[in-house]
Amino acid sequence: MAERKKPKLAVWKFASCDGCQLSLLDCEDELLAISEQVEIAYFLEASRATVKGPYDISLVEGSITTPHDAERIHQVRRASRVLITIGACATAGGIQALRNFQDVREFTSLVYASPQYIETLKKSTPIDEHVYVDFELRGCPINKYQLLEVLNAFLNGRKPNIPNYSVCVECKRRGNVCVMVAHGTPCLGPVTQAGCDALCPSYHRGCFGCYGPKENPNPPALSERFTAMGWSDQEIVRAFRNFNAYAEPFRKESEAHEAKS
Amino acid sequence: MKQNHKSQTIRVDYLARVEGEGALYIRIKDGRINDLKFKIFEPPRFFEAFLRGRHFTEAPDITARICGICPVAYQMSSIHAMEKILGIQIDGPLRELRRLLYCGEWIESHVLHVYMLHAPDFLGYQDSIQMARDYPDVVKTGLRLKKIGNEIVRILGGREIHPINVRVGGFYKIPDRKAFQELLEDLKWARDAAIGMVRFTAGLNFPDFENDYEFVALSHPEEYPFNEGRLVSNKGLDIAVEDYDAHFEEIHVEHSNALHSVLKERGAYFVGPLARFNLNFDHLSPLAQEVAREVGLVPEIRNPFKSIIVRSVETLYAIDEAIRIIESFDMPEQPAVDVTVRAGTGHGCTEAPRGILYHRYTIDEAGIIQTAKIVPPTSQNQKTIEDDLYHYVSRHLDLPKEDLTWQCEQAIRNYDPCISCATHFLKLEIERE
Amino acid sequence: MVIIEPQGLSALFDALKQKGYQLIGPRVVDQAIIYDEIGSPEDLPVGWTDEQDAGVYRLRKREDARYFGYVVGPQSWKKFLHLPILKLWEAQRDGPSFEIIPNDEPVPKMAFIGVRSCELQAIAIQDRIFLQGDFVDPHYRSRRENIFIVAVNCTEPGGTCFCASMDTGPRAQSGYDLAITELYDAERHVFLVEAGSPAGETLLEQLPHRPATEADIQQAHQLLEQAGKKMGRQLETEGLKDLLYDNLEHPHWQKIAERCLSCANCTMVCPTCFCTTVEDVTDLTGETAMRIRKWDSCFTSDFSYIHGGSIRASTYSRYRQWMTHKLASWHDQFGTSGCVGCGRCITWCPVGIDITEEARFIRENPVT
Amino acid sequence: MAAVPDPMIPIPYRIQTVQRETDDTFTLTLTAASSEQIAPFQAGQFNMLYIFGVGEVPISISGDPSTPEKLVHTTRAVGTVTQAMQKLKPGNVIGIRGPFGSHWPLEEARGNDVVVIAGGIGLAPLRPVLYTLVKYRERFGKVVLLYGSRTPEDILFRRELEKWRQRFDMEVYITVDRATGNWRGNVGVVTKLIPRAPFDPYSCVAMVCGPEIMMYYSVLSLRDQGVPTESIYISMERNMKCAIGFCGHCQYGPAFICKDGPVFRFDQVEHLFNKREI
Ligand SMILES: Cc1cc2nc3c(=O)[nH]c(=O)nc-3n(C[C@H](O)[C@H](O)[C@H](O)COP(=O)(O)OP(=O)(O)OC[C@H]3O[C@@H](n4cnc5c(N)ncnc54)[C@H](O)[C@@H]3O)c2cc1C
Ligand code: SF4
Ligand code: SF4
Ligand code: SF4
Repeated sequence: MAERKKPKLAVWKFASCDGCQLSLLDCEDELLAISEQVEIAYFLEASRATVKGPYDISLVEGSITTPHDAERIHQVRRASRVLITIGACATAGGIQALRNFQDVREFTSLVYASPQYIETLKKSTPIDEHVYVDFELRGCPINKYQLLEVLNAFLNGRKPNIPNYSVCVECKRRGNVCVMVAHGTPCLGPVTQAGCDALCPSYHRGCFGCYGPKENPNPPALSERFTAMGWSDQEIVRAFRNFNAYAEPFRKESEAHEAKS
Repeated sequence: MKQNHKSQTIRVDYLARVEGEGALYIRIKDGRINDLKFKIFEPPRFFEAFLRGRHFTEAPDITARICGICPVAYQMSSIHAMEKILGIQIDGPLRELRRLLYCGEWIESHVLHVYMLHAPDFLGYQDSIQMARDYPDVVKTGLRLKKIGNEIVRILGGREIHPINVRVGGFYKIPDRKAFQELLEDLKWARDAAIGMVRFTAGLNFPDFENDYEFVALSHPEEYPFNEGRLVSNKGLDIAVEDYDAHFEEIHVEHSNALHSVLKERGAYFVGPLARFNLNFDHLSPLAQEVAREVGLVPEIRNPFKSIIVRSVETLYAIDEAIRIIESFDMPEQPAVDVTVRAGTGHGCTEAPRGILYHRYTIDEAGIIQTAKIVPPTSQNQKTIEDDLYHYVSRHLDLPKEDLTWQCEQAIRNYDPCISCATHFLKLEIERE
Repeated sequence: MVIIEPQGLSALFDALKQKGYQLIGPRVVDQAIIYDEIGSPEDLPVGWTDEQDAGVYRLRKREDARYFGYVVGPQSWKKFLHLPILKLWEAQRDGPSFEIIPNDEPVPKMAFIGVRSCELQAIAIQDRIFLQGDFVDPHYRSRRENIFIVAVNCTEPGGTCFCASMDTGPRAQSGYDLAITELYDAERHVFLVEAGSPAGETLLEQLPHRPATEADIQQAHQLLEQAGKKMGRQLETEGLKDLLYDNLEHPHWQKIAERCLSCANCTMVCPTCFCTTVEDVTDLTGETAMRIRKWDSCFTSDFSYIHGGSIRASTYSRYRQWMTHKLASWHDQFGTSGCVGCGRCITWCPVGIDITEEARFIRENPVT
Repeated sequence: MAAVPDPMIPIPYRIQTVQRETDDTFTLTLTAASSEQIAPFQAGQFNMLYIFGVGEVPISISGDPSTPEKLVHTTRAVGTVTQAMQKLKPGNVIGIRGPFGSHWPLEEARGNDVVVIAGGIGLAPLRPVLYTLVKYRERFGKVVLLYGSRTPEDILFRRELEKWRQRFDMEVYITVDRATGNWRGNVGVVTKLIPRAPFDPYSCVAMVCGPEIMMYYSVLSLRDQGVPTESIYISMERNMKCAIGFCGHCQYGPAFICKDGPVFRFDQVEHLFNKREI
């Protein structure tokens, strides 16, 4: 086979905690190998050197929360051949999308002494509300092995093995005892997309939805069970209002219970 | 130089190799600094606002998301604050495990900073990957050390970033003793590697730059501080964490629009490794003390550039401490103590890798958070960083712009500022003449 | 048939270990009785039991000190024979070609302690799938050929059990090396043991034992008789296959879909469900490739994906596929039901959907 | 323990030629790259084709069953694996497992008229039938090929179709959904050709392959003409991971498409055919 040309990789940050891009630096065993396969052309968390675009692969972390960022994401899109969003902020608006359920001005004055200086949008929105996204990698934070898998798949021209089924599938493959059935601990696993290898149930706690809704989820049926297990509507609202609060199925579910409570 | 006679503007729009995004704006006129702003433009994320109305047990998971670099610190500060409210004191093996988790985060964060963010500055590389071409072994050692730190967090916390296993009262599950034991061998390698790390960083070239800072850190009678202690300084501060708000405030300073945390009536202060080291040297492990002395590092260090050596010493300490904890570790009987809700206000302050991280919460009798306040280390250092830059830049105005820019970046990186942490900085307005 | 004392179990375990078997049996982990590696009879869940109902499992202390006084655990023996994740093979690029390196990692010799009758039948069903068709799965075979089975007869069926309906229990009929009935009353605590294979026979000889009396055999017989009548659930199987085939468009499937999470738990825990997917994995350089087989489920969307979209996009169609497969089409495919009545899918469904209830509903309200 | 052959391990085959058929469809001719070979195949059977590091997909054999040492596959590039396959060049090696599945009823067709109805890429699995019909032409009654394609540019195997069309003992009708360029032939769905086709509905065998909806309407139309359901055969498609009945993906009611299909006599699957999401 012909020598593959080194693709150029860029990493962009919008409103986020940096955790997802840090996943790349957390690939201790693979980092140097990655840098042999791709040219890390723009990655401010790691390097002052920047190479001009266009970029073959752009990883975008963070959500859009300011007018300036709403502009900037279009520049990033234009400069990128493949744009992959990483993490709950970029794919669903992130924890900061909790503002979407409230009056953002009130939030601003709660936190800042001089709210007039704060330039912010009413909503924290995922990247795909602004530009076309080629692939979404979920998680809060993303799983570094899934990130490697996605990079790998793009480098090798195959489909990434990123399943969209429930956390339960991984939970069972891993041989966990179901915390919901055996311990009575409410768990979002059945409506949440796999990817973490059922981390929370493995540590005896209920899944709290880092990877967002699975395909074809059924939150109302799960909530009904939570209610039967003794959870209040407020508790259900909070359960669905975490890092993927603004993802449609979770948003609808929390709003339905908010209306009831 | 010619440049000195006209006005010049240096703007670094995106600061590289810091976590998060910040920018620097300097205006020079007639050879003097006319204006200097260290600007943070992480979009506001409103954590303190949306913590209101959440259950107290959720604070650790939510506040972790402030920063992907030091989530453990956020989790622990919030947990300590909540435990204060509930009147819980965690002792014995659970307390030890919390220290162990902290060791993991320090190792991982310090090593990341030293090898991947800061060392390239001293050696003149754009990044560690470039540096790896000439110093492959150094970078590989760094990666392996970092991995060991991450491994501790992963075993105990479930994953490296935003761990899921800590809770108010303890942990969800105590991992098998076997998992820790398996780490011991790696940790012993790491201890030697960290000694090398101290020697390596001590051998770098440091600018001759010192200041008379007020160093603030936690201080504990028996141990090097992670989770607990009183807030002390080299200039006489000695208060309980509960009194934080009485002594610290966030003010609006003239040349900048950022909120700077300052000591009331005293001004800027300095938190982080240098402060901890200067104030707690005696509680470092004997080995860490010995190696620090060997490279001529004894309190009081006032050159912020030397923080890279201090981070290495702290890494060595954290490894030593992790070994001690694992070797003397008893399985706790329960992963967590029982908690009963009661209303109240609580304060938590722990030593994030970058310095003290302060949380305060008020919760009602149902455990719902009424108010929250979070002051991360980066905002506490913000004024000091600006002051440093002011002094440092003044001395190097004759440097070509490109070099000066790099020097400034390096000076900022002394503080390993974590800008995602800056939960409440104002966006700066740029003044133009 | 012979009687052994509780100490005899230690002798049994030792003898098996001596023969190089790794012991797999019940033990209490994470508030459930799971099948896991064990060392000695002390590891068994002595004095523990489980309470099971739709969507609920609770570990409880027993009044007595029985070794096998529980029913079936969260997962079956499937996980040891038909691995949840298995590397099929690996390939190394060689210019325009590649070389395949088969996965022939050595498999352990395993002794399964405490296999229930329904589980024996489930193993027999998977044997048909993986060993008795046109093709043989060598991975399953090499594991299957290396197991020794110590069955335990069920004297206290659980809340979601219905093996009596499926004719798969409670007494172990075949497929074991040794079968144990635990006899426990105020006077004594012994095990009635029966060999089911020459290997079992030989092993039994080595254990301290005495011949069983007619009374012993009677006692066991009675216990099992009673057990058959105490099933937590029932499923009427008469004409079930045609009933389901005739009701593929029953409105009730939609009703189930409103409750079903399409989470796939039922398929993962089912001892007969065998579906898998294969993932292609490469290293960063693209020089090494692997094919990994993983348990899959008809409840996922990718399961029925063909270019353009999933065939079974709705939960309606996925649940229908699962249940008709278990109770109807399995007969056409493998000449047996796909359900052995172990009740796991009922217990471990997070929302407690009950296959026996759903079948009953359709039987009582057919549309045809 | 005698080692059993692992049915999941493919046999290496080397690409001899790559023939572009249309914009997105190509034909690979392969020969064994080692001493190992797959068994001879029958018309309608398929293989699993493995592309190194990318994946494995089921593809029908589109070559001549009488020269099985030359494996021919015609594939439309629609997704990950098939697109990667399209990029391969002569000399590249791919993995082959097979042949799998049921085949077209060429035995039953002896002495009868044969109607071959294909839509789009569905012509590929039927090409082995056409080769056989032509080769043993005297064994069959009338032979009719009805072929529908999206546009004239999407027509597969043009040269062969032309050759067959010129034969006096074969009827070939082609239609397109959408005429482009200077197309002067039929426009419309392939089922519209059925009533016009010259064959004896009472003694014929119909073999239909194409999208499910096209097969469905073809069956209706054939039956309208009087063709008994038992004389109609279709070829089905479902997701497939193993092709040996282990993975469960290709179930279609009680059938496994990989072993009971892909070719079915229509009455075997009729009860499922118009059910939603089976
Ligand atoms: C028995 C049989 C014979 C076939 N013969 C041919 C043929 O001769 N020529 C041809 O072009 N195509 C044929 N197909 C369809 C071909 O298998 C799919 O187009 C191919 O699998 C798409 O794979 P992909 O990775 O490129 O597409 P993607 O859309 O990326 O699909 C992802 C995966 O889904 C599965 N999948 C997707 N579509 C299908 C499908 N239609 N059938 C089965 N699995 C699918 C595969 O596992 C595939 O790898 C046949 C299918 C079957 C079942
Ligand atoms: S613990 Fe949660 S994720 Fe695991 S099987 Fe149960 S419900 Fe699903
Ligand atoms: S279908 Fe349910 S009851 Fe039947 S064998 Fe499977 S898990 Fe057990
Ligand atoms: S029946 Fe229950 S276990 Fe099965 S997929 Fe539906 S909700 Fe999950």
